Parts: sequence; structure tokens; C-alpha cells
Amino acid sequence: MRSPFRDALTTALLLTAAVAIVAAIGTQLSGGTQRIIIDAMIKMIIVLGMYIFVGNSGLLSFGHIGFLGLGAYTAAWLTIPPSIKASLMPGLPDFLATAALHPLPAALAGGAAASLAALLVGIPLTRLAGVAASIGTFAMLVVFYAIFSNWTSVTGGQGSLYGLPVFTSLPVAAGFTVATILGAAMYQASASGFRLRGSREDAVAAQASGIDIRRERLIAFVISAFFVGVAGALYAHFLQVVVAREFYLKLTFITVAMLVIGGMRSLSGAVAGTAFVAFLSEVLRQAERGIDLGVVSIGGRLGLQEVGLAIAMLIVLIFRPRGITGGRELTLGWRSR
Amino acid sequence: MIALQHILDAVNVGGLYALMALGIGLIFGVMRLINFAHGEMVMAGGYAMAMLSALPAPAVIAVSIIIVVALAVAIERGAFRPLRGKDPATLLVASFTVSYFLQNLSVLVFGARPLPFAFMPGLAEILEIGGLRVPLLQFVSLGLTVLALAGLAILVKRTTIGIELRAAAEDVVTAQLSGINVNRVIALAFVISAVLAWVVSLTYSAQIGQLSPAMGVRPLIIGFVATILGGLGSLPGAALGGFLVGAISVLLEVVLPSETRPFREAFLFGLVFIILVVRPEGIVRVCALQERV
Amino acid sequence: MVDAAAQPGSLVAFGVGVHFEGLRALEAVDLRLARGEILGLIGPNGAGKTTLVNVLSGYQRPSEGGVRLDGLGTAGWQPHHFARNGLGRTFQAARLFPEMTVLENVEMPGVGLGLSRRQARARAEALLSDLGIIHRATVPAQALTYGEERLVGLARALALTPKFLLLDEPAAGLSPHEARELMQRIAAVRERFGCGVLLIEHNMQVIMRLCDRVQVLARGKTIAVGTPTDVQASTEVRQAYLGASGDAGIAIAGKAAAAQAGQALLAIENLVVDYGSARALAGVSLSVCKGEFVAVIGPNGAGKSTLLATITGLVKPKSGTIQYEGRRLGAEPPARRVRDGIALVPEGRRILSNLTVEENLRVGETVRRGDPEAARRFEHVLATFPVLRSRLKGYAGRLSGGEQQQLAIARALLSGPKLLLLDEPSLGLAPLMIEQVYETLVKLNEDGLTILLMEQNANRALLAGDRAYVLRHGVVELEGPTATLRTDPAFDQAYFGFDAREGIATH
Amino acid sequence: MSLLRFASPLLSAGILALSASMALAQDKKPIVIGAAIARTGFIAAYDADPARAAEMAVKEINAAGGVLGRPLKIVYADTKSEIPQGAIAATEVLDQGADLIIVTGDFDFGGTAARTANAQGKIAIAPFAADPKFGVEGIGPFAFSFSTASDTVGTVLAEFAASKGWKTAYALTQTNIQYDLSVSRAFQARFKELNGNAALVGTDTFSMDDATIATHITRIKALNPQPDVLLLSTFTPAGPGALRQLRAAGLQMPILSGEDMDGDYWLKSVPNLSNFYFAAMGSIFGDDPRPDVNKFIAGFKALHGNHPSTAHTLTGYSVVQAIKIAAERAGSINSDAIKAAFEKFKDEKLLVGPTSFDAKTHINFMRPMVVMQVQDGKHSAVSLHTPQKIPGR
Repeated sequence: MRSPFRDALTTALLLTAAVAIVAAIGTQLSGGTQRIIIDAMIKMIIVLGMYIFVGNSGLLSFGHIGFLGLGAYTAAWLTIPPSIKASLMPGLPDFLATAALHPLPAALAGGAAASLAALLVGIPLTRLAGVAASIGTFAMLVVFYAIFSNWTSVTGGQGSLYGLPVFTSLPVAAGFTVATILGAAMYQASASGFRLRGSREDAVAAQASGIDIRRERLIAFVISAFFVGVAGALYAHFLQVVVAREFYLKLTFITVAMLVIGGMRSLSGAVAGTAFVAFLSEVLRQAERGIDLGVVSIGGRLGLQEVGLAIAMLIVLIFRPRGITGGRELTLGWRSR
Repeated sequence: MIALQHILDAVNVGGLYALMALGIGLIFGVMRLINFAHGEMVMAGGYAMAMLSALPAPAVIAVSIIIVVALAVAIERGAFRPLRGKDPATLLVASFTVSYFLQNLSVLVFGARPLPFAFMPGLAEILEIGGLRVPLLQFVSLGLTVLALAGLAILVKRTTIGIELRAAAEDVVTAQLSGINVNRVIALAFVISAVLAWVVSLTYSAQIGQLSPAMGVRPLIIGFVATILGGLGSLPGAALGGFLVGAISVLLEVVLPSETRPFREAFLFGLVFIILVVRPEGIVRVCALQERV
Repeated sequence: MVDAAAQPGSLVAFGVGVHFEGLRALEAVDLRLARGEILGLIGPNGAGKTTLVNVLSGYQRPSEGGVRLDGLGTAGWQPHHFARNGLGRTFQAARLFPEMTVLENVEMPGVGLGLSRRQARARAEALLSDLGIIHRATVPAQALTYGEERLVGLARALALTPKFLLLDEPAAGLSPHEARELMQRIAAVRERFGCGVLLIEHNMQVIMRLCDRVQVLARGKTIAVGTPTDVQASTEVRQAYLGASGDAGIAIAGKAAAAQAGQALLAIENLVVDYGSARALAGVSLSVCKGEFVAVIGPNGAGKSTLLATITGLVKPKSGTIQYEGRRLGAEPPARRVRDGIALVPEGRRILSNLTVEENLRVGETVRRGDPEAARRFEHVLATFPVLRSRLKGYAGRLSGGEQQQLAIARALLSGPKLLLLDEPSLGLAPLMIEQVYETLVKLNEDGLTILLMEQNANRALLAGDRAYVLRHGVVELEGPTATLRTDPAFDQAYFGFDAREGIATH
Repeated sequence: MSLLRFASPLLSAGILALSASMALAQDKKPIVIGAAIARTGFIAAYDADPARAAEMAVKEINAAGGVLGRPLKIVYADTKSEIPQGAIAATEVLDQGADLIIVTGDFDFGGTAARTANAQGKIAIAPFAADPKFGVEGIGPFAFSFSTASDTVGTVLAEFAASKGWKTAYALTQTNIQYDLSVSRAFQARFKELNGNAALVGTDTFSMDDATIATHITRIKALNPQPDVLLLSTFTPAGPGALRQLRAAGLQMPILSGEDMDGDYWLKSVPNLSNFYFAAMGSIFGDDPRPDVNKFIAGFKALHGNHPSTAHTLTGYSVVQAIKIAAERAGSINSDAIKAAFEKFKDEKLLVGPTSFDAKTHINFMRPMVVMQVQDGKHSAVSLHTPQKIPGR
């Protein structure tokens, strides 16, 4: 019998190798392409973070982008120079208004803030199951968004927060992606992850095996929020602005789609789905530019990229309804889970 | 007098949400699918009416209904039928994807800039009733809502087709084995939901006077939340949930002081969250969906 | 009868009442299960047995009374608290973790108790070895056979090292041989773990052989407790459970020969059906003549439900032909076949519980809508099942199991069938109810309806049918008139297979 | 071997083409303006016409001999109306050799592209970003906006209302974008300065997420007496919807809006609209008080068959005008030189109006705006209004 940890480690190392290769090639490419890769890696951290909860519990979450926002705002509070903060966010409490942290501790603080929020929301939320849980997370997203976009003295409201130092370079993004892959793999192999997967397969039988489903869901929710919160901070230091409308429906849709298309029941699926959708949308964007160059149409109604992406995703869903990986893990022997 | 006006507002907004919730609830009933593309039915109805507005009004109504219905049937055929019975998450994301597709297709065809909606401008007329100045539109939309709700209730409760619909909603295999053509029933549910969406298209577009590719998203979200609150799988629950959300949102508008009003959305969804936690199965409980040990 | 302040060493329910929206599922039930004891819980369908097990394991909160587990009060406990305090249980449907391996399934309770995964895995491996199923350890649970599922379910409950074990119909659906094996294991479990076992079972023989004491429930109340012999002797129990004429057969009408001569209504040739890589039917041929009553008998997993699903068009065959009324059936959807007169009473009844009884019946009429005969047929069916007439406006979900079975048959009859297919109509029904159902079927057949019946309950089916086929592993092993088969020594071999006595793990 | 044989003609043809183009470029290498703007998505509608106007200016300047003897050329990259894509688009045009870039006219949507350019020491110009932070403070030293600040819009509206003799006002503000909030804030402050604190009889906010603004309307109708004027600070698509509902509910008082309600593409949404005013950078309907604007509009119409969708279009033309002026004064297209030349602009005559910058302010405050009126569904220019005092400055 193989140990569960060895299996998980194999998967994680294979995925890590893939990320490292992409990063190594990326450093040789143009600045624009590097940005595209960094963007994809940040999305991968988000999707992996979501996977920790969604994949292991089987409950779809629409709320994780709220944690992403919280991570981003935390980074903004901690790293924007105090002089700018005074004018942008006059309502910040003193310890935040005077803070001037390096982006790395700020990213961890972003993760911690998201975890804390997940703990508070999760205590009532984990009472819910099935579709009600998904709606609960969605309600949470809307509440987060309403706060981000209206608490002007603390979040800048509808305006964007600027003055964030650059931090998220390609090596940094790759490093955090690898750390997230390892974290997700370790959780998956852990006793807690195993118990949660039991509740995903059959909640009633899991209880009969002594599993406190609410507790396991809460643990996963908090861990998962941590990684997504870190991703939020990285995102903020990538864009160098934080603006509420980025943390809402569109990103929620695209990340959930990435997870499901890859196969939401496996770590490899989370990685594959992100890579697939990011790659495809870039290919389509390039194709669209080709058309653009042919017919010079300023402000034309291109938008073919989105239409093409939607069709491609639908085709994948129809032919592989359990996702690209079908819920299996990448191992040296491609073993079924 | 103002209170009366607020009640009228609440009923109007609630009716709109109830129609959305019913359209979503109907499809959930027969397919266990939360159809996020329902919002795009509303959008398509609006654009269809605007594009056809050169025709006489009855023709616009008839043709635009046909367009929305055809779209709904096409979506069912092309996207949802191949996925029937698959993982709920897959179905959900498929409906996301269809919604994303239709929104961007609309950008492609009609452009991203909002278009004016000028069909039946007479709806903007104002009636003076006992000191209340009420736009004709409010009456028309109220009337249409009541008509649609009553029609649906009669259809589902009193007709054989309604029994078939409910039978398929509860157990597809038994329905098939009883000779019910499930493909037809599901297609029918999509047709009805499309007609409900069309009613929303008309009243909603006439109220806001604008069409944009993403116009269906907002009513969809509220309708979806209303469906859950009312109790997924129960049509009366969906209607009730719609009116409840409408009433709560108007109430919050009225009672919140002006500086906290921008946070109204946070209060509304916070309340939704609390209701869910207290009563996860929704207001109307459906026994077929309760898990048996 | 039982002291509420019972000492440690026992599982005690005191004064338990459970009310579901006006319905009383249990009323003032007491129960005491000591460690080392095997207590049988029996009673007709709908007596509240499963509800009581759910109360004892925390899945159902009692409206009145309570449960003490090993001396501890359990108020406010959730199911996992029960499990962690030494209560293991199985479920009627095995409820394994379908995508996990057998080993992971049995590892789960150890991890649930807080062991490390390594420790839990070692414990699971030992248990699987003990139960002789270690060779299936890396197989995903969804790929197991029915018998294996039951065994893994038991192993999983044992992985909790329970002080008390609640087994909800563990032998249901097993062949007599498999059931015997399982019972031996249960007896061994009691010896090894010293735990108290509560056993819900319909098979009276099993109960009599295995149990130290038996508690009998009927309509939510305890009607008897005592040794198996005492309980068996109680007239009250016999009346409630076995019915007045418990072992009475039904005289066979002397029309079998007449039917034999008629032409075939249904003729199946060499039918092969695959589910993915598994072969469910491996070349089945059978025929049913007009007016005949044919039974297909076979143990669980023989392919009976698959056969019906193929005839009704729910499943497409890989090869072979189905001829109905002399016409070859192709890709017609189920609805079309119903219109042509093929009606199915599905396994587990599948009534539409959110619809009223009348609406259920109307659903049955779907393909005969507008038929001038419809009203007369409706009256006739209500006359056949008078109990339904009084419940027309009530929700079908409120009917008892037997009433639901009648509704399911009535619904099928309303489609005006020429051929009535039934899938295990006796499953989950109390003996008295089974008799009623079979009486109705025989009467319908006498009135001219052709019947094809799938049944595990071989003795009962052989009493009612004209002819029977024995199906095993997707192959027809034996066929002939029931009168012959009842006494044919080859029957046992065909039903159980030659490897039956070599143990259940040989596949 | 066969591969080489196949490739060699291609290769030599490529080398030939390359050397030919290099010979041409040596003569007069174009000055490249990179446009990292939205060509798809909802912002494309706002970015399109200013880009067209810039192309017109490029054509005129090139016909007259170019800038510093070199022709101008615009290269595009699409931001897809997404904030993160802005940086990618900016990198793309800079990789194509852009000497300076034009970005989307919005602090958020143009900001990421502008910051990317700033990080590389390149000038980034937003033709019509109205947020005063677009500049040194919010983006960096190389960022300029050719718009009139949102505070100015609010001020012009307030001063115009006061000049009409409207004594009381009610402000209804959409909360989804910063611009509407700033316009409303400036309007409220200035209106109170002019008419006293009591003159502002109420404020309310709505969001594009509101299905209707019925409750807001009910609240306004409950006021007694009704306000003389209503500020509706909003943008499309929510704006016309709100306007329609206000009028449909029988609220007939004058309504004021900012630049985002410029244009007539939405007018059919509100049948027979009257008594509606907004402040814009100019009139696109050929009746601007300034003849050169009318001439430009006529030229645009001749070229594209239609008048520009909004007066923002004027800024696109003005940006290219300004680049020519600055480059020729500095004698270079170097970023530092252009920046220094821009910062010396003092009421520089551009199409959009007199334009001034200094070392701290990279946007215009005291520039006049045209107050437009809609009467019976028809637009007309009322007057060119120069703000007198902007609150808080």
C-alpha cells in the first residue's frame, strides 16, 4: 500500500515542475508575455485556493473572490505610503495609516485577514449544504463587494487605490504558485482533507464514521481563504491598483469555470483548468488581433475572443462533464482517485 | 399616501423578481439546473423588441416572444440536453458559459453601447388616481405580472400538462416510464420560462428605457436569490421569495438613513445569508428534495 | 420496562416518540441493547424500525424521550458524536464513499476518530484481511458487487471499534447463501468485539437463529419483547407481522396450458447489454405469450432490472433483438413503448410523492389521454384498489408502503397495457402485503393481462407464475413451467450457481 | 537538406524586405503614438471617437510635413475594457516602439496602462480622464490628462443653476463610478456657496444594480415644496433609465447632469425629453460658440458620416495637437523634454479649449465648458461657461 502523502507529493512535484518550466521559459519572453503568465499564475493560486475548499468539500463557492479583495485591500492598507493613504483613505485606524510594510509580509497579512474573515463567515455558513451553501457564499461576495465599493474612507470606495509598490514579478508569482500547490497537496493528503472528502462523497456515511462535517468544512474554508487572500495581495502588487469592481462577478465566473473545466475534484484539475482557460483566451486574443489588423476598425465590435472562449468551454463541458482531468490526479502512473 | 406609494413600489419590484424567480425555479424543477442564462433571455427579449419596433405593436410582441422562445429551446438543445443528469456544478458552469456567450454575442451584434428602448412609449404616461400620480407602466407591469402568475398557477395545478411538468420535476425516470415525453416536457418548461422572461423584458426595459448586453444580470441575481429563499423546487415558494426580496429591498431603501443607503446591498444580502442559515431549505419546504437516511 | 438511568454498558432508548408533521412514526418506544447481546428488531413495513435506528444513531432527533449511550446523555448530540462514542451503524443502501477505494472507505472511521492516516490505514487493512476482502482494497467502491458493498459497509462500521453496532437490513438483497455467510460474520463480530448488535431483518429464520432477544414494532409501538421463541409464539405478533395466513399459497388457475398455445407477445433473442466495461446481460433469450404470467427469478445483480430497462427503452442493447407484437423494437423512446402497451411497475415503486394520488393516476393515463375508454378504465382500476379511492386528494407520499405499491400498479394499469412488467414487487413489503399484491396480480392475469415479473423471492414467484426463467450473471440458466421448476433439483443449482457454496469472495 | 532548400528563398525574400523597409525608415522614422485603449468591451464606445479624432489630427499634421520632419503614426493594443489588460496593452505598444502612449480616459481603466508607461519613463496621456488624481499624484510624473476635471463640471453646473435663478436643489447621485461622485460633491459644495447651506434640500444615491429607482422618486415627490432643480449625476446605461423614470413619474423640474450624459445615442430612451441640461467640453451638434469646434465637427461628419458620439472626441484631436506643439518647442520627442514643454502650457489654444499644466497639476480646472440643453428631444448649446471658483481649490 502506498502512503497517501507520497501520492500527493508526486502529484505536487509533477505540477511544480510544470510551473517551473513555464516560469523559466517566461523569463526569456517579452514583458507583455510575462505579464500574461503572471496573471495566469495569480489566477492559478486563486483556483488552487478555491480547490482546497470546493474540491474537497464538493460545495461550490462563489464567495472566494471576496477573500481575494480582502487580501488586496489588506496589502493596500499595509504597503501604500502613509502620505498617499492620508488622502485616499482618511478613515484608516492609526496602526494601518502609519504602516509601511514590505509586500511580502503584507501578502501573508492579506492571507491572514482573509482567513479570519472566513472563520467568522464560515461558522454560520458551514451549517449549509448543497446549493444553499453556494448561495450563502454568493451572498457573502455581494456583502464584501458592497463594503469595498462604498466604505469610501477606508477602501477608497469606487475610486482606485494607488501607490502600491511593484512586487509580483514572474519569479515571485511562480514561487507563490508552487507554495500553493504544495499547500493544497498537503491539505489534501492530511487527515482533515481526507475527512472532508469523505463528507463530499456521502455526508450521512461520513457522520457515521465520526466525522464532524461542519468542523472539517470550516478548516478547509479558512485554509482556502488564506491562499486566496495571499493571491489578492499579489494581484494588488501586480496591478499596482486596488479597485472594488475587480473583485466581483467576472472574476468569480472565470475562476469557478477554470476549476470546473479542469475537474473540480482533483488538484491536477485545478491546475489544468487554469492553464487551459488562460492559454486558450490568450490564443484567441492573438487570433482576434490578427483579424483586427486585417480590417482596421477603430472601436470595432470584435469581442470574438469571449464568444470563442465560451464556445470552447461549453464543448469541453459537454465532452468532459467531469472536467479535463475527470477528477484524477497527475501521477507517474495516472491513477484514479 | 407615501406609504401607499411605497407599497405599490414594493409590489411592482417584487412582481418583477417573482417572475424571474419563477422562470429560474421552473427550470430547476425539471432539470435541477440553476439557469444563469435566464437573464440573457430577458436581454434578448429587450433587443428583439427594440429591433422590431418598426412593425405594428402586436407583431412586435408576437415576433419577439417567438424569438425568445426559440432562443430558449435552442439553448436547451445545444447546451443543456447533452449535459442532462451530469454533476450539478458542471450544469451550473455550463449555464454560466451560455450566459457569457450570449452577452458577448450581443456585444458582437449590437455593440457594447447601450441602446435606447422606445417600444410603446405610451407606457410612460401618468395616471392621476386619488392624489397618487402613477405611471401607466406600473399598472401594465403589475397587470402582466398578475396575469403571468395566475396563468402559470393554473397551468401547473389544473392542466394535464402541468401534472406532467410536476411529475418530470419529481422523477424523470418514472415520468418516462409513464409515457411522458420528458424531452418535450423539459422543452416546454424552457418555453414557459422564456415567456416569463419576455414579460420581464417588456416591463423592465420599459422602466429603464435602455438595453445593454449585461442588463439581464441584475434581475437574474435577485431572481436566483429569491428562488433559493422561497425554497428551491417550489413554484409558489419562488413567487413568494420574489415578492419578499422586493419588499425587503424597498423597505431598506425607506428605512436606511441616507448615508448608509449605499450599503443597502450589503444589508439585503446579509439578510439573505441569515435567512438561509436559519432556514436552509427555504421558506417552502419540498419533501422530494429532503435527503433520506 | 427499561430504567432511564441505565448503567454504562448499554444503549438505551427511553420513551422515544417521533412525529413527522402530524404523522406519528414512533410512540413511547423503549429499547435496551447490552454489550455482547444480539437484539433483533422486526416488524411489518412502516412499523418505524429505520426511524428508531436513526434516533439511536443521532440522525433523527426524537420529539419525545431520549437516548443514553453507555451511560451518557445524548441531548444535542449530532451523529458524529454517537459514532465517536462507540456507535457503529450500517445503512439499508450501503452508502459507501463511491469514488474512494475500499481501503479508504474503511480507513475513514479511524481518521474520523482522530487517528493518523497511517494508523487508520493499518487498522483498515487488518479488518479487510479478517473479512476476507483485502484483495479488493484498491478498487473504487463504486465498482463493487452488491454483496461486496454490504461487506465493506460492515467493515467500515467495525472500523470504529464500536461498542454497539446497528445493522439496518444487512442481508436484504443477498442470496440465501450470501446471507448465511454474513450472519456467521455478525455472530463472529459479537464474539470478537464484544459489542451489542441491533439487527433489523425481514428474514425470520435469520432472526430466530441469531438473536438473543427480539423486539417487535408495529405502527410505531413496541408490541412484544422477548426470546425468539416467545415472540414467535405470540399471537399478537403473528397477526401483526405474518398475517393470519402467513404461509398460505394461492391456488394456480388451470389456464397455463391455454396460454402456452398462444402466439408470443414479447420475444427476446440473444440480448446483450453492457454498462461501460461490465456486461450486464450476456445473450438472454426469452418469450412471453399473450395471456401468460412469466416470472424471471434471480439473485441480486443477475441482470433483472437491466432486462426491464432494455425492454422499456431506457437502456440501449449492444446486440440482440426484442420483438413485441411481432414487430422489432428499435430506438423508440420509453414513452412510445408505453403507448404501444408496455407498462412497468418499477423497483421501489417510485411513486410521485409531491403529487396527489389522483395526479399520480393521471400521470399513468398520459398515453391514453382522450381515449373513450379512459373513464371506464379509471373506474375499473379504483374498483380493483378501493383503498386508493379514499385517498384520491391526499399526497401520495403519505401512503404506506403497501398502498404505494398498489398505486404504482394502478398507475401502470391506467396506461392500458397489454404487457405488464413488474420489478420486485415484494421488495420491502411485509409478508401479508406481499400476499395481497400477488393475489391482485394473479387476478389481473386471469382477466387477460400478460405479466412479466422479475423476482428474487423465488418461492413466491414460482407459486404465482405459469412459466419461469432463472437468470444468473446475465445468462438464462434454466427455464420451464413453474409447476416443474418447483420440484426440479436443477433449480437450486441454477439459482445459486455452482460456486455458491465456495464463498462469496470468489469472482 | 530539403528543408534548407525550401527555406532559403523565403529567407532571402525576408532579408530583402527588411533592408528595404530599413532604408525607408532611415529617411523619416515615424514618431509612434501607442494607443492602449479599449477597442472591445463597454469602454470601447467611449474610446473609439477620440481615437478617430486623433487619427484625423495625425493625417492633417502629416499632410503638413509632420512633427520635427517626421510623420506621426498610431499603433493600437486592446485593453478589452479590463483593468489588468491595460498594462499588457501598454507593454505591447511600447514593445512596438511607441514614443508615448494614449490611454483610456478613466483613472481606473487608463491608470494601469499609464503606470506601466511611467515605470518605463514614457509619457502617458489620457485624453478625457476627469479625475484630478490622474497626473503626478495618482499615476506618476509622466501622466497627463487633457480633460476638464470633474470638479469643474460640478462647479459649472452649480454656477449655471444659480445664474438661472434656481434657488433650491436636490442631488441624486449614482455611486458606481468615482466621476459621478466627484461631480456631485463639487456641485453640492458650490451650490451651497452660492445659495446658502439650506439651498441643498436633499441628497440621495442609487446604483446601477437597482432594478428601478421607484423609491428614490417617491422620496423626491414627498418633498414639499419641490426643489427648483435636480442634479442627476450619472452615466449610461443607468442614467437614461433614471431620467426616464423621473420624467415618467411626473417630476418635470429642470435636471442637470455631467458630461457622461453627452451625446444623443440614448435620447430615444426618454421620449420628448425637455428641460434637461448638461455640461460638456463642446457641442457635437454644430452650434458650439467656438467656430473651430464646429469646423472640426463638420470635418468629422464628412469623414465618418456622423457627428461624434460625445464631445470627448475633441480631446483626442487636442492630444495630437499638443504633442506637435510640445515636440516642436522642445525640439525632441524625448519624454523629459515633452514633459517639461507640457508643464509650460499656459492657456494653450487647443481644440478642446485653453489648456494649462504645471509641475503639480496635469489636468485642467479653470477651462470653460459648454452648457448644453435638451428641449423637446433636441440638443442646443446654451452658453460657454467659465468656472469662477472651484470649491476646495
